[in-house]
Amino acid sequence: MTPPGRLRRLAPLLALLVAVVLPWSTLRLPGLFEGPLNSPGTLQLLAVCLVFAGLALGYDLLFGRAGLLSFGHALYVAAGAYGVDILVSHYGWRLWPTVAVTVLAAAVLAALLGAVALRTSGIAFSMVTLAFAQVGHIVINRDPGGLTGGEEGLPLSSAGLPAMFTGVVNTVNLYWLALAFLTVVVVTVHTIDRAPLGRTLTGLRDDERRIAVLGLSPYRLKLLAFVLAGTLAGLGGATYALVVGGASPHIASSELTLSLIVMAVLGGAGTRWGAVVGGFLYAYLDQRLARLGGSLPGPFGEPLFVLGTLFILAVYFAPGGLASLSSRLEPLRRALRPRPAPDAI
Amino acid sequence: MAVILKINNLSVRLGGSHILQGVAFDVAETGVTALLGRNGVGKTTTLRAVLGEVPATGEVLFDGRPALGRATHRLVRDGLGYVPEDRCVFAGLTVAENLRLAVRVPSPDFDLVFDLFPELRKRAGQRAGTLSGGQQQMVAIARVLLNPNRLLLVDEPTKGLAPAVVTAVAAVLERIAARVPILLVEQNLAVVRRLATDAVVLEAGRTAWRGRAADLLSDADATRSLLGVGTTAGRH
Amino acid sequence: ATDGGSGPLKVGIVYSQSGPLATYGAQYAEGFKAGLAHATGGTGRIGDRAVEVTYIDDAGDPVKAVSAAKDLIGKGYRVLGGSTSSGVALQVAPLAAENKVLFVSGPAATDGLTGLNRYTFRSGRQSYQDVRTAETFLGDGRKVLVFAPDSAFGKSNVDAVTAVLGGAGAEVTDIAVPANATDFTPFASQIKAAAPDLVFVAWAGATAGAMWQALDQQGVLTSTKVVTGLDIRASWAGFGAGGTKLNLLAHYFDGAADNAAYQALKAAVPGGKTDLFHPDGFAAAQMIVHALQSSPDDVDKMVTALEGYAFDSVKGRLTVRAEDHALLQPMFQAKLTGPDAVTATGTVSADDAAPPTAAMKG
Amino acid sequence: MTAVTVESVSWRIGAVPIVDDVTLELAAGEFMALIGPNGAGKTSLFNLISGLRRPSSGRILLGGGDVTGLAPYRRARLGLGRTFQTSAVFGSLTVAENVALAVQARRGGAARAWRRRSDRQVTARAGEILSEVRLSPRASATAGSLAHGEKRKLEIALLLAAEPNVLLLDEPMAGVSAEEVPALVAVIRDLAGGSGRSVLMVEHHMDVVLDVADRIAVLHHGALLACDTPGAVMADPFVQEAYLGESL
Amino acid sequence: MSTVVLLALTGLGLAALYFLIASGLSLVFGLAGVLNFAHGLFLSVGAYAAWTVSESWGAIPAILLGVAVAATTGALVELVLIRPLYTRHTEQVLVTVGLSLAGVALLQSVWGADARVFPRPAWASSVVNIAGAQVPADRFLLIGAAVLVLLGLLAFLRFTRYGLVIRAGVENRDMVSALGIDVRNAFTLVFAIGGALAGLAGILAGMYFSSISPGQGASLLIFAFIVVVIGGLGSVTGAFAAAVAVGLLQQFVNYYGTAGAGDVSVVALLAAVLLLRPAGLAGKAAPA
Ligand SMILES: Nc1ncnc2c1ncn2[C@@H]1O[C@H](COP(=O)(O)OP(=O)(O)OP(=O)(O)O)[C@@H](O)[C@H]1O
Ligand SMILES: Nc1ncnc2c1ncn2[C@@H]1O[C@H](COP(=O)(O)OP(=O)(O)OP(=O)(O)O)[C@@H](O)[C@H]1O
Ligand SMILES: [Mg+2]
Ligand SMILES: [Mg+2]
Repeated sequence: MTPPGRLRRLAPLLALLVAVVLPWSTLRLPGLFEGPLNSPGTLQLLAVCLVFAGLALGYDLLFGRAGLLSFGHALYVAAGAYGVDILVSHYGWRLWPTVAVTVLAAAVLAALLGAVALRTSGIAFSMVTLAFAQVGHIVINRDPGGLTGGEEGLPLSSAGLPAMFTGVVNTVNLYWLALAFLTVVVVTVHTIDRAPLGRTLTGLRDDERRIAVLGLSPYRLKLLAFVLAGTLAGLGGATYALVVGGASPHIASSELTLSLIVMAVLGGAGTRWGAVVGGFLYAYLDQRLARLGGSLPGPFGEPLFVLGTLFILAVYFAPGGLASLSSRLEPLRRALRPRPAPDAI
Repeated sequence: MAVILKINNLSVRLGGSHILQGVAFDVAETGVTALLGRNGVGKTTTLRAVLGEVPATGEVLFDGRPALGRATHRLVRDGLGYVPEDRCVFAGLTVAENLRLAVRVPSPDFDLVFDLFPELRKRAGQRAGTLSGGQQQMVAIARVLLNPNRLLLVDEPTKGLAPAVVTAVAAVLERIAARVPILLVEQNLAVVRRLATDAVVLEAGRTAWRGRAADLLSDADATRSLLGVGTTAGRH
Repeated sequence: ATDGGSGPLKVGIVYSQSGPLATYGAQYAEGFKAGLAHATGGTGRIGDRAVEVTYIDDAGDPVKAVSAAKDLIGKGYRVLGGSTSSGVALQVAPLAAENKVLFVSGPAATDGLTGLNRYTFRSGRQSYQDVRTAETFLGDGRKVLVFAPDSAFGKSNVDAVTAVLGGAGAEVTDIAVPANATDFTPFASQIKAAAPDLVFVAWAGATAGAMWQALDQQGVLTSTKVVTGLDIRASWAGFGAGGTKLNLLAHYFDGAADNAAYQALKAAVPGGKTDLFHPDGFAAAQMIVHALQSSPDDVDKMVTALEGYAFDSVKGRLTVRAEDHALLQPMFQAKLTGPDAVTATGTVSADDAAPPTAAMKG
Repeated sequence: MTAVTVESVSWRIGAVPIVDDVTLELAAGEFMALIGPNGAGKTSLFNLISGLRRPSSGRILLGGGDVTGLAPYRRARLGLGRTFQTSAVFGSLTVAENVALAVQARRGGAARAWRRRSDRQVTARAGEILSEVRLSPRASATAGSLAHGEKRKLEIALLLAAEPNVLLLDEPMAGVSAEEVPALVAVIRDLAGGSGRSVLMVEHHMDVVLDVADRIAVLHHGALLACDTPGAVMADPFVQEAYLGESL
Repeated sequence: MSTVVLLALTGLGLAALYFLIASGLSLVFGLAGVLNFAHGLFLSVGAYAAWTVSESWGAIPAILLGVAVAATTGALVELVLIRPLYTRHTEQVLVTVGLSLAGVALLQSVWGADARVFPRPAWASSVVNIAGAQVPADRFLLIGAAVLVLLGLLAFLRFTRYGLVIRAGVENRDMVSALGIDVRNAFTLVFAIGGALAGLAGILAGMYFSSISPGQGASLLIFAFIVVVIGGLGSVTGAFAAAVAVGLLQQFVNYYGTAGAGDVSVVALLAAVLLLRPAGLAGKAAPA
């Protein structure tokens, strides 16, 4: 392997390393962050961004890889968030067993609902998943048995949490937790990408009939992808509840799913890092624009206006997402490379 | 010899590869010009470039007017008919709707169509997507026959047709060619032999041979080197 | 950071500048600025230290509010205010206790904030006070019907009415309407059929207009006494033709009270028209100034100072109840006299409107 | 020993029979061609055998076992492979990956989530197959951008990779340039020859059919008209008139 | 008895509202293949345009203006945003998602987040007594408008070539051009009609709720989606039938069932229909 190639392989590890040690830095990036990198505010902002990066990549396993346009992904995120929140806040469970049980429950939920929804395909599948998620949203808003707190949401009771996750000084632990979650998702999805399953899922997206006559069950493959994505979403929801300190009905709404789609597309659906970048960037802008909102004139004070417009521009000028920008530069890079290395197949 | 279509230095890039690299030939105002070559040399791309469906550079004169850069539908209204390679029937529309959609003139020639393909009259109400491959090909050809044309671009019209229908289609094209010149892409050399007056052979995105069809087909060496088959290699 | 002593006193206000509650947020912020000027005698200083207020948008989203609060706390802010919506307030309040900072929540009306923890206070009214006010309309009627959405907001209203009026001997029933119902006609005819002595309507949001329309059309407004809360001025026209028939309980409306604080607010508010949530901001500023005056840096002392604090604000005299931090305050009865005019018909004293004392949870 | 048995199979849409009471036996190792006018129901019959459609009545057996109710992928695992009349390849994968996917579908592990994709054995096998169908130069091209004839070859390659023992070929020669036909015929003959594989092939190129088929079945309006040796079928007046027509 | 009559008639009123919203959505979805998330925005644009001038111009001119503005918005969106992406279906849908986010926020920054009172003629506030039920008169206006829209759309699809051109254009735009048809104008026209229908629906919804707010259109959209999908993608008559089913079901279940059951029942209906007939009630049948 050529040196630049090795560098490329090491880049994610390097990025991870930088991310891990970042809380020790007191660097200030004025304009980008309010305080120094290790301030609780910056770490909290970054933690939220990391959670959304993970959620977006998890969703992209479904959307970008297997070609399943689910409109109901929020349901599994909500299952994770409310599961942890309810068990800890109402029943006083300890955190880690709660997370395990909740993620398992999200997986089972995804398996059950996926088994039904995947009997349809195309737009019908999108709508059935939307319908299921909508029921979840309605139920959460109705506050059954006082469990979910209805439209006011349910703050996570800090009494039941390990001390390392409470208090602003411990925001750094939430940051690492979010980073760990993102790492789990990236490793999972990239392992699948590199494995035969990744190729098979792409094949499934291209031509289901052909997959079937090659001897693979499209239904089972789709269900596998659906459950995997649901599990990652459940884990993401659990992380989200910890990072944000509670759950509110918004995370069960179709808007959340839509924003996951936007994140995936913004970054480049189906690409290695697209959804991660898209999710991170979207969450970052969403929060930062709110912060700058008051100082911007007219519609620019509304974060959604800026995000929506940016998204439209991205669809236009970076078709294939931000990830494709780098491949557009590829010819340039190739021209600059002294001697092309022979292509190994 | 009067020329209806003049192609000069036609060049097309798609998806990063240089697919046509200076194709040049003329299509006479009468008869059938066969466009030949191996799989993937760029025959279909040439037709699509003339129609303006793929971005191209170079010079294309249709009926003496520059064609590149003009909207496809305008070229077609000026009498450029197209039978695409993969048929492109509208799967969600019925046969009748497919045909109705193609009508451009007040008195379309439905008689000719149903005379040639009685099958289509029977299946008028069927969704074109459920037609057999051959039936779809009939729809695709029928669509251009409804309107008068100045030139037809026909891409592998006999592909997937039963032998009897191949013969019939060849006969139809022959009848049409008496009125309208045709630029014909065809792999079936027997059909080429029966119809073509002129021939152009492409090789790797360039014009490798042009001349009288009879000259090409009677020159065993040329056919072998250009098309990879002996002159006697008919398919039937 | 404010390491004791001389720097400015930092106050962070996290509230809705954008999003669905932006109008509420704007009123709150205007009120806060007016209140701050009023309480500091126009200097914006306490002693020789300036009060430096940072306003941050949460867009009505708890995620952003929590991020902003953590950022401020991390930067050494010891005093936070804001929270236009209940969902946000409930998520921010635990941070106050965890990090021992003072949190004075804003217009959020949920009863859940009262007694939530030692560090959380409120500068507005709570739902229970609305209901106590509604009670004053009951007279000697017996049958009370609550018309509310089937949601946490609706349920808490039903519970409060059951507790307050039920406790006073009335017979309380309710009609829980799907929160996103679009057609209210059948429910309205249901009320008519039930023929209660008093109907308490707890409804907010975009469909309110359709709801009032239906109640009026089905004759509910003329056949029984209908009580509801008064929202911001812009919504008054939404009561429609039947609006004048309603008995309104009001947290506040322009002209409900007159005193020095009101005059100060009126002078500061653009256009001079005060509205529903201006007093909340005003009171928040007064409370925060009081807390900072008693101790610029020690949060526990601020808490102690606020507990039992009574002061004159826009609505009249307000008292922070020491036990659970409920903000005792007068409430108002009113009538709509035109699409843009409300007249007071009575005042409910702070004691009469007081919610029951809650146990302090943390 | 029969490879495929079609037992009085019919497929109707509404009341219209598309495949009409067809009974057919494909012996092990046999090469049978299926001809008939356009719209006769040949592709439909393939869809029934491969399980993409369920027959309205009748049974389908594979190697003696009833597969009538089985999903397509189950039949494929029993050794049934097919190509499609309009090429169905994985458009966003490269040519090499298309074949590798098919190899893995056959050998197991296509749904494996942890190993690396580029298993050496799989890659090697895919390379072999590509050179067999003369697609090696296009190995790293995206399948979606292939020219028509190239896609046809990739179809065959996918089939080869699946190592089926029963092959259904739907017009494999359509659109393949004259030059390539003999080579492809050779590939197909190799597929069948010796190994005891059975082939059922729809093809309108009669020279190819006559070249490779042991028997020819003739379908017309959904019904089986004849199933006999090439000589006998070609001599059939109906085939002569309605199918072959006059020669060019 | 009077309750059932009241529920049935108001249920039909609701159905009419759903159909009015769904009709434009269904047209654009069925013909142009674009699941238009910005439809709710068109709704709000029409309503706000009408609201702005309703005081000074009077009802009818205001309605006309609202419809015209919404139609123009639809056409502009097609020209500027949808057309350049014509080979990329997913992106087209995504652009409408972005537009709905940005557009609602824009309306909010211009007119504020709060609901505005939408004026309505006095007669629309009156009630009609039918079999003891006091049915609000505006329900009949809605039902009438829905029937007119249905007939108008059927006529448009039956008596013009546009339906054909666009359906074909969605499958393969190049091929339609290759038949000598300028398919682009047809798409613009369909978006304009979709926008006009949305504008009309937005105005009538404003009267129905007697108020408008920036997010109102978007919040109504989800039921419109459900109606379109239950009805069968792009079938206008299917959408009509589905709207009636959804409207009545919701109204009856809301009243007789436990609270919240109305929405759940609609969602259950959607799931059931799709699982039994993935293509919706009207199946694969061509529009009209
Ligand atoms: N959109 C595209 N992107 C990249 N390459 C393309 C594209 N379309 C065609 N090609 C390539 O261009 C070459 C010429 O294609 P074209 O379809 O014109 O060939 P052809 O001569 O018609 O072949 P055939 O006889 O198989 O139909 C092929 O190698 C094909 O892979
Ligand atoms: N879903 C359907 N609805 C109605 N008719 C159909 C449907 N599917 C197939 N048909 C009809 O069934 C007949 C058989 O089609 P099939 O594709 O099997 O023909 P084929 O023999 O393969 O023809 P070709 O040689 O042209 O490919 C055709 O007449 C076709 O129109
Ligand atoms: Mg070609
Ligand atoms: Mg066929």
